[in-house]
Amino acid sequence: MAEVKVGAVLVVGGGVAGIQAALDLADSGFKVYLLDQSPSIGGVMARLDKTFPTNDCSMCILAPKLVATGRHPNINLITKGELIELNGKAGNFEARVRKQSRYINESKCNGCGLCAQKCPIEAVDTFNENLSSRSAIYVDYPQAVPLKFTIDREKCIGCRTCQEICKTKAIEYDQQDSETVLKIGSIILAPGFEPFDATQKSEYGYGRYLNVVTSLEFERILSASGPYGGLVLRSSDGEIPKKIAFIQCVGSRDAQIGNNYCSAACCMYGIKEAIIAKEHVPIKLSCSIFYIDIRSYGKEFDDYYSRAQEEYNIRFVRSRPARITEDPRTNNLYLHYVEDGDPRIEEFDMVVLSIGMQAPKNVETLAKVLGIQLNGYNFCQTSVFSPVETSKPGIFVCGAFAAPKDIPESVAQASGAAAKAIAVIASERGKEIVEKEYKPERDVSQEEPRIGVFVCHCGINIGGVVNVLEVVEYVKKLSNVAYAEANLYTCSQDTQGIIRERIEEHDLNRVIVASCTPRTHEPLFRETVQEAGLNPYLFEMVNIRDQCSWVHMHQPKEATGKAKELVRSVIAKARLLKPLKKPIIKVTPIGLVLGGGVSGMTAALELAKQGFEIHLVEREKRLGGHLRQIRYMLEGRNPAEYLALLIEEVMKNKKIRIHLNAEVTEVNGFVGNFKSKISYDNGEEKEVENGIVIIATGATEYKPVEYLYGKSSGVMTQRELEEKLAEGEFKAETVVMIQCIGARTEAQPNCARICCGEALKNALKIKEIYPETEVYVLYKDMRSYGFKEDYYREASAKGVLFINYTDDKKPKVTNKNGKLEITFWEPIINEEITLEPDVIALSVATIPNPDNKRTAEMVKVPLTKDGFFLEAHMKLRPVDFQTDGIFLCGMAHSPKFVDESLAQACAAAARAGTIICKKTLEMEGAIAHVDENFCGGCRICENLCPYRAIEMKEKDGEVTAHIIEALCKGCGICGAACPTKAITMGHFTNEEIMAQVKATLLEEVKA
Amino acid sequence: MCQIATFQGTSDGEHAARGCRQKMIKHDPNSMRKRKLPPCRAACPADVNVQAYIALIQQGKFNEAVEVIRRSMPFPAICGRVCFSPCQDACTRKEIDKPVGVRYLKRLAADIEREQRNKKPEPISVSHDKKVAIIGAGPAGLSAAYDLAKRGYPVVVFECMPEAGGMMRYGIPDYRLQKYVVAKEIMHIQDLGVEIKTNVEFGKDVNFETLRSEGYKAFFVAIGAQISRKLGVPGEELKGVFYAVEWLRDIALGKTVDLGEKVIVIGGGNSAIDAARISLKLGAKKVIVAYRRSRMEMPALPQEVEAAKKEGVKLNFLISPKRIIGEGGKVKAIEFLRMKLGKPDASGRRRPVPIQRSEHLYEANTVIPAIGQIVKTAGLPSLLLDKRGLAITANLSTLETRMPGVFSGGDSLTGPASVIEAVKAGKRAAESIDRYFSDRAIDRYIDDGDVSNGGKVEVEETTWVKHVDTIIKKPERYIGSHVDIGRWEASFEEADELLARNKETAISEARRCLECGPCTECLGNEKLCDADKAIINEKLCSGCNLCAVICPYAAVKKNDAEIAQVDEDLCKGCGICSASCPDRAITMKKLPDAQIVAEVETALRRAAI
Amino acid sequence: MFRPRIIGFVCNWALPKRIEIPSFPRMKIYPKMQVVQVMCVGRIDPVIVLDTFAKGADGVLLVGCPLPDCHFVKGNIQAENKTKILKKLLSLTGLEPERLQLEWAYATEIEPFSTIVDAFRNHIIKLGQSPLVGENSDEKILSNILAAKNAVADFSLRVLTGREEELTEAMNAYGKRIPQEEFDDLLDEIVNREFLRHKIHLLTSQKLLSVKEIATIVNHRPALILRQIADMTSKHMIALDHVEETTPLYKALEVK
Amino acid sequence: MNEKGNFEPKIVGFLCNWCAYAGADLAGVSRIQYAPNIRIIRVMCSGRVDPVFILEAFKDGADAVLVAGCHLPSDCHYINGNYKAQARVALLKKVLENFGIEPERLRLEWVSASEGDKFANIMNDMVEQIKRLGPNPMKKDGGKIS
Repeated sequence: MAEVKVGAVLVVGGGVAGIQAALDLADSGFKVYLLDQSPSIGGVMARLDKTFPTNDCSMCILAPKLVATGRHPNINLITKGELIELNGKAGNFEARVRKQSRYINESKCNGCGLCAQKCPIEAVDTFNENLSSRSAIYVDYPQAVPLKFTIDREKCIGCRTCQEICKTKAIEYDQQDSETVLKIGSIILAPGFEPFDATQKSEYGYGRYLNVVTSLEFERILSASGPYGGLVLRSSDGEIPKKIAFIQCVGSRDAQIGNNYCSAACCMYGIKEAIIAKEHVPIKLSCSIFYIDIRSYGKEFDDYYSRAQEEYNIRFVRSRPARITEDPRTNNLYLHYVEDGDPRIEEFDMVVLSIGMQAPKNVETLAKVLGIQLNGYNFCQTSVFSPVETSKPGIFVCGAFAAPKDIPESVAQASGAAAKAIAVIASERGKEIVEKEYKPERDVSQEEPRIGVFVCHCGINIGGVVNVLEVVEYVKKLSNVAYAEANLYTCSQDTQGIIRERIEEHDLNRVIVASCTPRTHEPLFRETVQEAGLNPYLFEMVNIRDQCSWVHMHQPKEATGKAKELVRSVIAKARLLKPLKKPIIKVTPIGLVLGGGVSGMTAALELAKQGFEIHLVEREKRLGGHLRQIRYMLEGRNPAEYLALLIEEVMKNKKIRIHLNAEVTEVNGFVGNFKSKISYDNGEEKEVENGIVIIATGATEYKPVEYLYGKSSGVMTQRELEEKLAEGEFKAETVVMIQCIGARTEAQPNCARICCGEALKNALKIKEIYPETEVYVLYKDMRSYGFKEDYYREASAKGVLFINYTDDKKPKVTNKNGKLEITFWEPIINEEITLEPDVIALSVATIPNPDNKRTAEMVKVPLTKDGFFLEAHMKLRPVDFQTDGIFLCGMAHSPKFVDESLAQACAAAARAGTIICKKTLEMEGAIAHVDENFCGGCRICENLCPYRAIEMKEKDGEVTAHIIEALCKGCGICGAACPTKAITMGHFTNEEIMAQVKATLLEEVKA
Repeated sequence: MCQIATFQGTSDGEHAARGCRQKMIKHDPNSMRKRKLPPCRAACPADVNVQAYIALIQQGKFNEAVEVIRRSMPFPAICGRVCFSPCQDACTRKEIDKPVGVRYLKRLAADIEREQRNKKPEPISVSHDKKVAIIGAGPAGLSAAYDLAKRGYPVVVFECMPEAGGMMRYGIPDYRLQKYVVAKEIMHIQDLGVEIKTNVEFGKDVNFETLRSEGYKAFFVAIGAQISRKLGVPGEELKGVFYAVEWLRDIALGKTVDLGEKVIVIGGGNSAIDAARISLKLGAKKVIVAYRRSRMEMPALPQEVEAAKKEGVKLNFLISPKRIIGEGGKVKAIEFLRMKLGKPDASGRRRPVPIQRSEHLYEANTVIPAIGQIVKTAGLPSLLLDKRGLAITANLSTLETRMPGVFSGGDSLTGPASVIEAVKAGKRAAESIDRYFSDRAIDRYIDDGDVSNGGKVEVEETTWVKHVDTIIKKPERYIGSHVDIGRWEASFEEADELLARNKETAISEARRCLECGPCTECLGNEKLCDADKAIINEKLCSGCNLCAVICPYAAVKKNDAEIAQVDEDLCKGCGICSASCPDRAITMKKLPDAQIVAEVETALRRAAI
Repeated sequence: MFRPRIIGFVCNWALPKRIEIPSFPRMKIYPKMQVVQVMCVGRIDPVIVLDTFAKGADGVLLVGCPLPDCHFVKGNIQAENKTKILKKLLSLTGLEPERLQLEWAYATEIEPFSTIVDAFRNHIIKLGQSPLVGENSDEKILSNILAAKNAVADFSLRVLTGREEELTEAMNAYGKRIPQEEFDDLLDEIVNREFLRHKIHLLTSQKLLSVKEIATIVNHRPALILRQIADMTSKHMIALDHVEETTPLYKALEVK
Repeated sequence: MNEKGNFEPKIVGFLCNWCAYAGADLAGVSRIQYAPNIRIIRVMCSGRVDPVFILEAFKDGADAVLVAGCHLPSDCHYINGNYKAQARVALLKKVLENFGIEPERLRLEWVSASEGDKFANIMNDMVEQIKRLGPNPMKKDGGKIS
């Protein structure tokens, strides 16, 4: 009997994880309710200044996602909402949600902010970490989504001023809290984390000493939109500090306060804050980071770490400071710490506490309402083989609530959770959603160009350097400019409304936004003009931020002049813009997964569960990959058992076609329409059609040459040790493990992430089986992040000795008469020690699959310097590639633990699902077009086209070129080469570019 | 007070008056027809320009104040005493604390004027040849005569009693309305040229035929309702039953009556209270007023009822006499039935319904029924009367009867009412007669829009003080002890005492007037009124609406663009909005901040000398 | 003898000067107080009062009609609330708040009026000359008065004063009455805040200043000043001009 | 005026959307300061740059033209557009010489999306170089086109 299921999902928590999950779900044809306690979505990420390791402006990369979420027709935002009751079961839940009144009619508020300007009452600005004030009617930040103001009922005195001033009559003082019951099929929990309350660590004086700030406060201090305009200032006296100390692990790795786990992201954000701080002050700033271990275990993180040391001269001190005292006269701070065994007191102008993550507030209530289990730290209980599943079917988890983690992991996990949530209700796809409908397109062909120009202040990002108003005034004088205005943030949701209004008001038929880069923001504005009935190609963008204000910060006059000329040139282009149609292509709803390891299998299985046919291609004769060789899990589960179940499930699934002993040798075509060739070891070949490609080709293990590996039987890799342990062949009185073999070296500068975990696993196993065996672990930094810290502590407790070594004092292994001898420096007792271990276990790095290069070239995607696949964006698109339709998961991305691979595999499946769930895809409209009248049939273009998108057709005896629209990528190479100029490039026509060149160089001559 | 006067620093500021009104007419010609009046004036049946005379009293101009009243009617002193003052009930100030004591102010002004007057008014020259006869010298007849005389008609009033004044002379007791006051006011009418012939009884001494033969071309029958209504219960014929109207008239004529110890007055109107209070004054030991409804429905003036109670009159409600029991032909007791209140009747009051078997006795020596009056129709031509011959019939708005040239109004047409309503009838009769003579359509004058003579026009009540429910009620602590506003609700005797108090009190009281109506229309020249006005700088205004909250006159409202706009007709130039505007977007036209600052500078220089 | 310069802002309805009742003696108050007659005592903008002090008045007396009898209903209540703010501000500036007084009088009763004027005059004589008069006038107080003047010219205080009566006597937008004490506490906080901000604004409009320098001048903790500057920056009252060594210097922006 | 010291060259840059433009963006995001002389025109691929665009730029008074695309051999988003650009620019340099324009005034560079600093360096370098060369000889009146 068919169960009744609902094709809708409730996502609890509107941080970056929740947003990602919501977008994936909605793009896959499911209705999403995105619930957040705060008045706007964005979570902690919205409050960050920059993000590691790319130092991207956090808001800049988040804002497009916020906007996409806010305007997605299938995402229903429920802000200031709380889940209070849940009934039903997986596939069919009923969730009762209470929405707190914001005393503002959301449908009327346009976010203009007049009310806040006039509100006489102020409250501390929690968004700015209490460092400044905001009005009693407020919005957290200018790009907030939804950009709807909220009344702080605690503070508001009800003076009616806002109500009177509000032009849209949006203030509703009598608005009540409301309750609704949502019918949903599955739930994703992404409530994030609660920053550690630093006052608990009273020895650091937070709350007493003004110049001790938390890392989150420091983010706001660094932020250009923060309280001090991005200048680093001491709270005590407004002076720029010359010397800042960062104390890591505040509220993490601290058994005393009950947070034994590692918060996983603090090392990196600490380094980032130190780097950015140095960039944000006009003086030479000295930054010292006090740490226990630097845990820069992520993809290319160690690169960042070493840049911090080498390029930025950030000082790293391995020490956990005991306390801080203050000089009451200067408010300077004395850090009391021990370095190299010596107690020291060092004076600093400012101290930043890198606070850890804790389980979100009131999480017990939520857990009770949902009926899910929490772990010992009140984070969500998950297991290593089901990393995004809670203890209750149909309820999934992602982000920091599952375990402390950084943004890319949260995003990947979010997509993963989305895949799982979809699997529950795959049959209901498309049943609860609405398709976005645009106004019928206005025919502007008979109209004179009427150009509207919107110049963005971008807060102070542009306006701080470029005289925006001057640009506006200048632009107004140019011909065909019917309208021009300046906006604080042109990308904000309310400005989209303004742009649409202006189009109507002034009959605009071309729109130009002068703001940031079209690479991130063009889609947003195009959609906006489309909503106003204009063809999206009647929009153009000028980048006066990246090309003016940010790169000519100290030349405001020149920057302004340049901005004017840039806008002028684009106006010249805009006059000639023509509406273009986007070709529609059909999508083959079949997936191709490269790699039959645990990631590939999981990705295949998740897509199959969604109802798609999958080709799973594995080079080996058996499925399983890397996990086959793993005998134990750190968390104690049996990997073989799990693997067997997984393989069975994959084999049984009728949607999955398994190709063993096979490789994909060719991938042609494009998103939705790939034609791939599978070549079997036996020489057979097979062509398949597929809509997406998932690369899950894994990684490989470094073959060590160090420390007598291969020359002495006592030297082995951790995996070999594991094998021995599992087979009962292990026998040793002393074991020394050496970390970072083949990683964090000059050749492979980055951390291999999982080796510390493996060492702990084996050390614990040895202690379990042979408690008498002495185990030494020689490490650079123990990177047992997250809850793995528990095992580190356990190992220490069980007598495993952890000894730190540095590159300049590497251990020395010798073979003395068949007996291994190892000598290393013990930094605590400050002496060299020599041991004669029976076994030396090398924790060898996981390194890129050597085939990556070939694969990358085959599917046209890039690799990192190290040789792993390079995703579209390190922070927010961890499983996508710049090339549409190709996805990435597992160790092909970077080394990772099984649970992380599983989450990522699900993520890749979710992302891929957003494409193949659609029958058709809309392609780029800016493509080539051949005017047959001019085409001489010379075939130059046909040969030049990299995509074989040009075919020659004979008609009435004449051969002319034709563009295959779906294949054309719009590069324009053909157009540039066409001798008869028969080819025009949509949106980049010769006339358009020529006009642009001319206007770039010459002032407009008015008739 | 006229605002312009205030700032010109002239003492004759009141002459700048009528501006608003003029402007209004200019602005909107229809405003002639649609009069915008303050609530007090709109409430006054005689259309007395209350706000104007209050404004004059504010300046101590009592004589001029009375002159304003006399524009509308001839009885300022009388109405200052006995009017039920609907103007005061309508006063906007009551929404804030208590109404301005309008009646007291009128009385005070009239009394001062009377005392200060040292010469008679000039008679009005007769400009018409058509003579008018007025039958009955009560308030209706005299008002008609007064108005007609002012219009230049020769008027003669015929009165059957020895003295003119009607109920004012013979109905209302002396302690409420002194005879000399009535006499003086009638004298004023006579001084204007109205002839009053007393001791002439219509239907007996004269009739329409004789009068017509004497040259009278029009007639106004305003003989009042001079006969008390009978109780209609057994025992009414007994000795000791006195009917109120006749009894009061007798007392006014100086007759003495033996009342005995116990008096029961039946009825709830002013006559009943008058009778009860007079009974006490005449020596009765126990006086009961028996009224068949409850206190709520009592038509008598509340302050009179209070005074009566204070003097010892007992009030028994919800009882109605069933029969009067006599002993030896003399009243001994009354049997009452207890009543309960049923559904409201035509008058809007709840109808009393007898409770079965609730009979009970009250001992009494005297019974004074005061349950209403009827018209004495004997001697009137039947054409004037209704089918049963019991009442006069006439068109209620034009007062025309079925006899051409004969009009009727006042109590004789509508039954017993108040002085001010009688005045209204008189004014209307004068208007109709004037039209009758000048061949203007009498029946259509309502639409003609002539506002000068009290003709009924469409009246739109406006007050510039904001709609009451939006007004923030003045908190108790602000209703202070400085002025005992309660005293204006005093009885007539208390008012007498107060009369002795200084005029300043009156001036203070007058200043409580909010001037909530359009213009005072005082005695000033009709040059444009030019009060200070608030001006909004629209660029600065954020639309916070504080000005509208603060403005006592609702002169500021936000427009469609959510920007404050001043209605200059409403703005009185107080400037509170300007001092409070959070955006500093309001300045004053005449006295902007800069002007004040300049004055301060001058003052500081002056002080330094 | 010290002859105080007293400015009286007197409500037209409370000023007994033009009463034409023969028995009234003509007023004799002119030598004692310079009267500026206004339609209502509620007409007096707090800015004018502070300006009057800045121009050297020794005392300012506001006279209006007693509370129940305002010709304009509640102009006197407005004046009462404005005076409260002004007194709070004066106490911050260093000028004695008693130099400002609000009194009620009846136009018809000359004696109380004279008594009020006399009493106020005597009090001012006791206080002595305003520190803002003469050659050695107190620059600091003067600059404080100017800051206070700007504070009362700003939106927040004005809207609160204007709405006080409504909020504390009737009800606020949520149908609640704000207890007077609570409101006064709030006012105190906002008066302090606005005064300090406008003081900082005034100082930095004259000269570029650092947080520490401002703190020394206004005698507050630098941390508080920094906080104000952060908030003022977001309100576009002030901006960073440049950094000298480690010291950011701020300049006031013109308030539009 | 025409003195080389005060001369601020005008440079027109044709940047491919995927690499060079992104590199310029990165220079921006990284706040790498460089000389403000370039005016960037975005094209989808360096291979799109028609020689006539470059000639038009010089005709209109550009002192130099930069064409920047993805690194050789295989960074090109469009597989091999960069090769085509390379071939064209080489040819065009010869043509320019015929017009009397120094071939140094036309420059082809490969800038990846991660090379913000490289982009900035190229800019500074070019400005230096063109300053030495002086204004576009096609320009009359030392900078103004008649």
